[in-house]
Amino acid sequence: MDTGALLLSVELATLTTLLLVGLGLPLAWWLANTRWKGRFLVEAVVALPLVLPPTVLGFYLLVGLGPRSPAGRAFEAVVGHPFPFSFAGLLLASVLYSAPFAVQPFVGALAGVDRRLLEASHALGVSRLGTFFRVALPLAWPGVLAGTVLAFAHTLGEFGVVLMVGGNIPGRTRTLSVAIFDHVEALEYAAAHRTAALLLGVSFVVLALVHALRRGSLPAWNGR
Amino acid sequence: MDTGALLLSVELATLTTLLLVGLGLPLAWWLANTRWKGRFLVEAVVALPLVLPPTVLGFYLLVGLGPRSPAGRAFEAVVGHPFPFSFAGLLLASVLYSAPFAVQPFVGALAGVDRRLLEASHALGVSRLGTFFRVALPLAWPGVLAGTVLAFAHTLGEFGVVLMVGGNIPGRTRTLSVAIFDHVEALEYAAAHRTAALLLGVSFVVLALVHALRRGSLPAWNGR
Amino acid sequence: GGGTSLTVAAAASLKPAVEEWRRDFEAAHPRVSVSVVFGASGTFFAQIQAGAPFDLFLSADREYPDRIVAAGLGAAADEKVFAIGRLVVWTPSGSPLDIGRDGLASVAGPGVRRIAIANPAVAPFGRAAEGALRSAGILDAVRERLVLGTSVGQAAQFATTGAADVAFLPWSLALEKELAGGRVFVLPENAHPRIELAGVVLSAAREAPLARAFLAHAAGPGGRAALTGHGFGLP
Amino acid sequence: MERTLNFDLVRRFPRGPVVSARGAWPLDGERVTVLFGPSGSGKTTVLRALAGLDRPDEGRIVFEGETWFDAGRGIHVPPQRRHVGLLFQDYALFPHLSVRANVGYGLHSVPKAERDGRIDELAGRFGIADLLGRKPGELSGGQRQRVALARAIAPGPRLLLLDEPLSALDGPTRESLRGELRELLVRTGVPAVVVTHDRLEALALGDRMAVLVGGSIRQVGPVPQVFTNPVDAEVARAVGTENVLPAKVTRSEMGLLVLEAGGAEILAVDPGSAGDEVYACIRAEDVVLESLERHGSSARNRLEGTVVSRQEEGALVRVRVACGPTLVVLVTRESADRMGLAPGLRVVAVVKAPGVRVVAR
Amino acid sequence: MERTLNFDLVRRFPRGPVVSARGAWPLDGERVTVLFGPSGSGKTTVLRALAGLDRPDEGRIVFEGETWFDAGRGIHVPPQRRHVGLLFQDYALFPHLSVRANVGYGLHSVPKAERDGRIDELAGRFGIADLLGRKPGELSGGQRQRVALARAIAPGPRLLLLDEPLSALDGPTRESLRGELRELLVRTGVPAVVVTHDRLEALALGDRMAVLVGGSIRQVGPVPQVFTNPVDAEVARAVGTENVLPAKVTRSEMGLLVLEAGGAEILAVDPGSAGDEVYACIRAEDVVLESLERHGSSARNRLEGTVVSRQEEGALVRVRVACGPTLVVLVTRESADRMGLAPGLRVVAVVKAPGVRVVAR
Ligand SMILES: Nc1ncnc2c1ncn2[C@@H]1O[C@H](COP(=O)(O)OP(=O)(O)OP(=O)(O)O)[C@@H](O)[C@H]1O
Ligand SMILES: Nc1ncnc2c1ncn2[C@@H]1O[C@H](COP(=O)(O)OP(=O)(O)OP(=O)(O)O)[C@@H](O)[C@H]1O
Ligand SMILES: [Mg+2]
Ligand SMILES: [Mg+2]
Repeated sequence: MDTGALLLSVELATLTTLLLVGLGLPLAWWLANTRWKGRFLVEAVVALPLVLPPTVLGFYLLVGLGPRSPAGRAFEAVVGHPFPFSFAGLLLASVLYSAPFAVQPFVGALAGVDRRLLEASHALGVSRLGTFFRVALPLAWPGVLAGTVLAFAHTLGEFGVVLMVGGNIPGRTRTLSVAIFDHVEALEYAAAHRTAALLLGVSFVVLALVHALRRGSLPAWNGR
Repeated sequence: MDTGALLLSVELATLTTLLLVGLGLPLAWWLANTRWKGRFLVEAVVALPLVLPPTVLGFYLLVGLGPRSPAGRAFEAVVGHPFPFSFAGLLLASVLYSAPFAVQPFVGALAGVDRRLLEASHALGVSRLGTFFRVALPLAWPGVLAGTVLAFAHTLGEFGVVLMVGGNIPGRTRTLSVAIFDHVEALEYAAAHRTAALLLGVSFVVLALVHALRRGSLPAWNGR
Repeated sequence: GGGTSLTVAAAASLKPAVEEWRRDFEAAHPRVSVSVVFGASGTFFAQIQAGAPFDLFLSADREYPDRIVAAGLGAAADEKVFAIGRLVVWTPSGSPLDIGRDGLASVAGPGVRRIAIANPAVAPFGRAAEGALRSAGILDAVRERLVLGTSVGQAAQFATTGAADVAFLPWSLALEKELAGGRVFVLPENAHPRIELAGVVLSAAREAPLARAFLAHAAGPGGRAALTGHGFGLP
Repeated sequence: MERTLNFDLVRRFPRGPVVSARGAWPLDGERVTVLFGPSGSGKTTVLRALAGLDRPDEGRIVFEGETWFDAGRGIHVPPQRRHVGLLFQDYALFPHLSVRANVGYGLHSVPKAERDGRIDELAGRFGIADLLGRKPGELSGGQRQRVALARAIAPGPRLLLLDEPLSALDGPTRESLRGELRELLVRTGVPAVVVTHDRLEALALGDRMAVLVGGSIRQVGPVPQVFTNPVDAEVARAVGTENVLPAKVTRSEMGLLVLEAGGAEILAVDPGSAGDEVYACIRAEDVVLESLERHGSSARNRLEGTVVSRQEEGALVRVRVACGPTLVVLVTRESADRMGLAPGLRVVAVVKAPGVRVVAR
Repeated sequence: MERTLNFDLVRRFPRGPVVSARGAWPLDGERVTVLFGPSGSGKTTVLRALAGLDRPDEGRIVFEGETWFDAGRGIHVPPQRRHVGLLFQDYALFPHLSVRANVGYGLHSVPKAERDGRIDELAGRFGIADLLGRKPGELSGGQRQRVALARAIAPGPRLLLLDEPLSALDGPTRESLRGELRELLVRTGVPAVVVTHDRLEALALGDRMAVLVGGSIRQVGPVPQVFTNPVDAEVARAVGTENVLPAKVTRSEMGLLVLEAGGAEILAVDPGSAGDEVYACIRAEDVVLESLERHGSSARNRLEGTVVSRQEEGALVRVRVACGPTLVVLVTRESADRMGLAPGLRVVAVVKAPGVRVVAR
């Protein structure tokens, strides 16, 4: 079976999700709080990658970050190898493409946190960062979880960008979704069914666990 | 230019989004409120289509709803024509595939609405439905908007499912994203750039408008 | 409007030739409009099984049409090989590689980091490319450097963006404007497994006679001229 | 029609106490019931159950012959169909709606002109006419409370449930609203249950008072009577009886009980069947202080003692006198000044026998 | 070190009024300032500005020599670095945290053992020890208020800002917490600004009282003095002066002013420079009622009239007497009963000249 591909998929999805949580939460926090007039532009730009077909986005990433572009040369200088066909490149592309799935629900959830509670935290001497982690994040939890789940699941299933940027190299950039796609295209339906069932099974367990977890952590005031 | 494809894309994305809002909001409302133990299973199932690569999902839809399957015959009996390669089929597939992008943020946002306000509304004699529209929805607005934007943008950009289920038939199932994909595949880069620019431009305007709209409707208690 | 329409599903690599056939065919049949859907043969196969409204399927190899026939979705009599695929090695301008001078084995040289081919599992030209590398005795040496496009189009995109240093492409594609800056080395027909492009009229076709006519046109003199003009061999 | 509110309910909080309250209140003459009780005694829980927002674990609620809740028969009329007006203790105003929309929220089926008229009338009454265009986030605490009150009253409910309706208001506003509220309750004739912690409010608003202690209703009766005649020591404390002294019955004399409390002897009216170990409940206002010189002797219910502390309370002065037990006494400022009350001064505390309420321990 | 709180701030609400308050309060002897004022007068606004949660549009705040805010110089010390303890009027408890975690929230840098000790001590003091494991949603209103109070005090702030700290509590709990709070304020020596609507609370807790009316501080002084000597009619009403009578100065006699109010003549101490049109402010408790028989004549400040209404207020009875102006009078229940006060009875209202406070109209 495609255990290598499965592992790669899970690794890519996990890292992408971690990066998106790490970068997306601060961005979302800023978007939810800023009074800057231009924030809607930023929100629109974050959502924009979505409207391009994934392979096309991948194509533009290859153009923009390929070895012929200045950005691509910078990438190579920093990371040590060229952008295309590398795991790091794949990760970058996945992060870009899945960003809206994480950031939009984050903003929605964080914007819903009662400001008075943040003020109460500040008045109690807790820094903005501490307040974010101790008050905003726990209260925005359902929405943050929604964004995280979307980002993870979407990265698992994504194959357009991955195919384009990753080059479908077995063991390195061939994820499970690409493998299933290949099976279907090659008319190897039995193998496709097996792999899809594996992916669905694993994902179902992960998703069910995540959602079951959330049930327990609903704030009590919502249970009264 | 691909105005036919653009119109088709916009039509598909709009209808998909409307359907998702219409069906997803009640589902999300139920998920956010039910005390049923098994709700996490439902949430997992809603998110599941995401983890399959779109073309593979499309493939399974073709298999499951094709003219040889009972479900497919039922579809044909109801809609009047077979599921595959029709706009109605495309719509169904898009709704299924984009469902998690709408439903997850909806649930996150609706779960964050203070229960006491719903109780206050019930005590004032307003039905559950009225309460949903007059209290829950306005208060969950940022998250609901996030889900709607995601569903719309994602349907615009989607091409895997569309290609598989729709069959890329000009004027009927060839959306703009498929058209761009075709241009790139055929190395017609100039045409691809033009079409992508058109799609990005239109989407940017739509997204910016939507986000600008939201700014105005933030509840006042969040502005104190 | 008012006339009949013929829907053809064609492998993406056939695009330039098919577009020419369409023009000629429409000119010869004024009341007929031909709409062509380009895509991957594997996708078409799945769609045809699901009842896709295609009249004619032009594949990039023989295998898929054979399967169509085997599955009873087309008659054996309606299947026809109309072209032979020609594989080329494409290098961008400024590349130090000169395959004409140094032979195919030079692809395994140290200056080549990435070699783009179509995925052999799904694309006939990918299988041919793999075969060519194998007969040159360098497949194992370069396996680590292969990047697989889902289609020949994607392999070409890898090349045009500079992501790959060498690409194995159908000759037809290498003639495209976007690849014009590079150097094309056409491999001899015997350097790789033979690629037979076949078409089949589908039994579900609504316009079966027209589809047969179109396939006949493709295999006929006018069609053959277009094929050779766009880098295909003839059966 | 039978105008009564009958309820008998048990609510068990998984991580909290059990509230089990019962009442059978006629609503014809005595329309306004004041619910009085210490913090956490279950007042809000009872109101929520009456409103239908909370489903008790056991019991029944019957209002004017309609069964609103019956655990045994599985009946639970939803809040929408009970037509009660509930003022939430924490207001629960809709943050996204203007004050006008908040007040008019329950009037959805009323034509706009009539709705606006009703809103404007209530807004005038409750002093929020200038605020109708604002959102709740732009109001002060007391303003929010008044909006919540108007919102609860606007739809003309069949039963008003007011959870501390005036607690956030300053004295003058509170007094004027108390008047408005009383007037409104009388005029509309709508029965009401009003939670308050304020004796004046209970006296001013209530026809009947129910005292909740530790989750159950301990006493129901006319308001002044409950204040003066609590049935047990806990109710006595709950209604603010300043002196609740553990005492022993030493003997009975001419229909009066002779108690011994902290070394002093106190005469009290015999309530019958209180046992030997009792509490003597004495309101601070029922104790009179006299100067030592005036009467040298220490006769009955005349307890000699020393002033321990003196605390100004506006019109009154709160004095603690150590005279065996330590008694809290309220005297007017005038008499306190006249007597020169100050810590250390020797005085006589006179306790009138009818002012001593004896309850079982 | 200069222990003072100086502020002078203007806050303009876009869709509301302007609050412009100033104060310069030494914090050494008189540590506890009570902020008193009608609903909507700006009390919360001032506290929020002091806490740093709200940025005034103009002005300065200087606490113990530290500039916390200066609009001119663009200084705004964030709330985190002011170390104030703010009790929010609506509590703002963290719904996702247990009571223990709420109270300990500001003690993040304190070692766990010490933190738990501090929490347990405060919980004991405020009667919430049994609730430490619950979430705020599982508490009653009064319990929430006590948790919020403990949370504000726990970190040992440099300045306490308490917005109606005891408003949701029943009488006995309130009284005991008042004692705890006073004791705590005295022991820790931390200065405090306490908003209250309750005269007893102001008297019990405050060293100094500031009265806010219509967005500005009108009077500052020792608590009893502000209650008895308001500087203007609005302050008089705000502090609950029952009788604020428009009057005319008719003449001056031996250092006393002779006023004419509603047809009656009232003698008052001359405050100097009040003009001719004035208000006579008389607290209901400063009026004494006498029976008509005792003194037939109607001498000065002895206004004969008719009882209009009688309202029980616990230890006291509130009587309205129409005697030219209609006077509100508070008498003890005892004397009311002795005199048989009831509507229609003719009585004499005696107003002592020092009890009449004359302020400009
Ligand atoms: N959801 C809950 N879970 C556990 N205990 C609860 C819950 N709700 C209320 N309680 C407890 O039940 C008791 C009664 O609460 P209730 O709110 O009825 O009190 P109350 O009389 O309204 O008090 P207050 O005057 O302080 O508002 C309190 O001890 C409270 O802590
Ligand atoms: N965000 C706001 N926008 C507009 N007006 C406001 C806003 N916040 C407060 N106000 C107004 O400012 C005035 C002062 O409000 P503040 O909350 O300080 O009153 P307060 O003295 O605390 O009253 P209360 O005793 O009722 O709590 C009020 O009239 C209020 O309506
Ligand atoms: Mg309560
Ligand atoms: Mg306030």
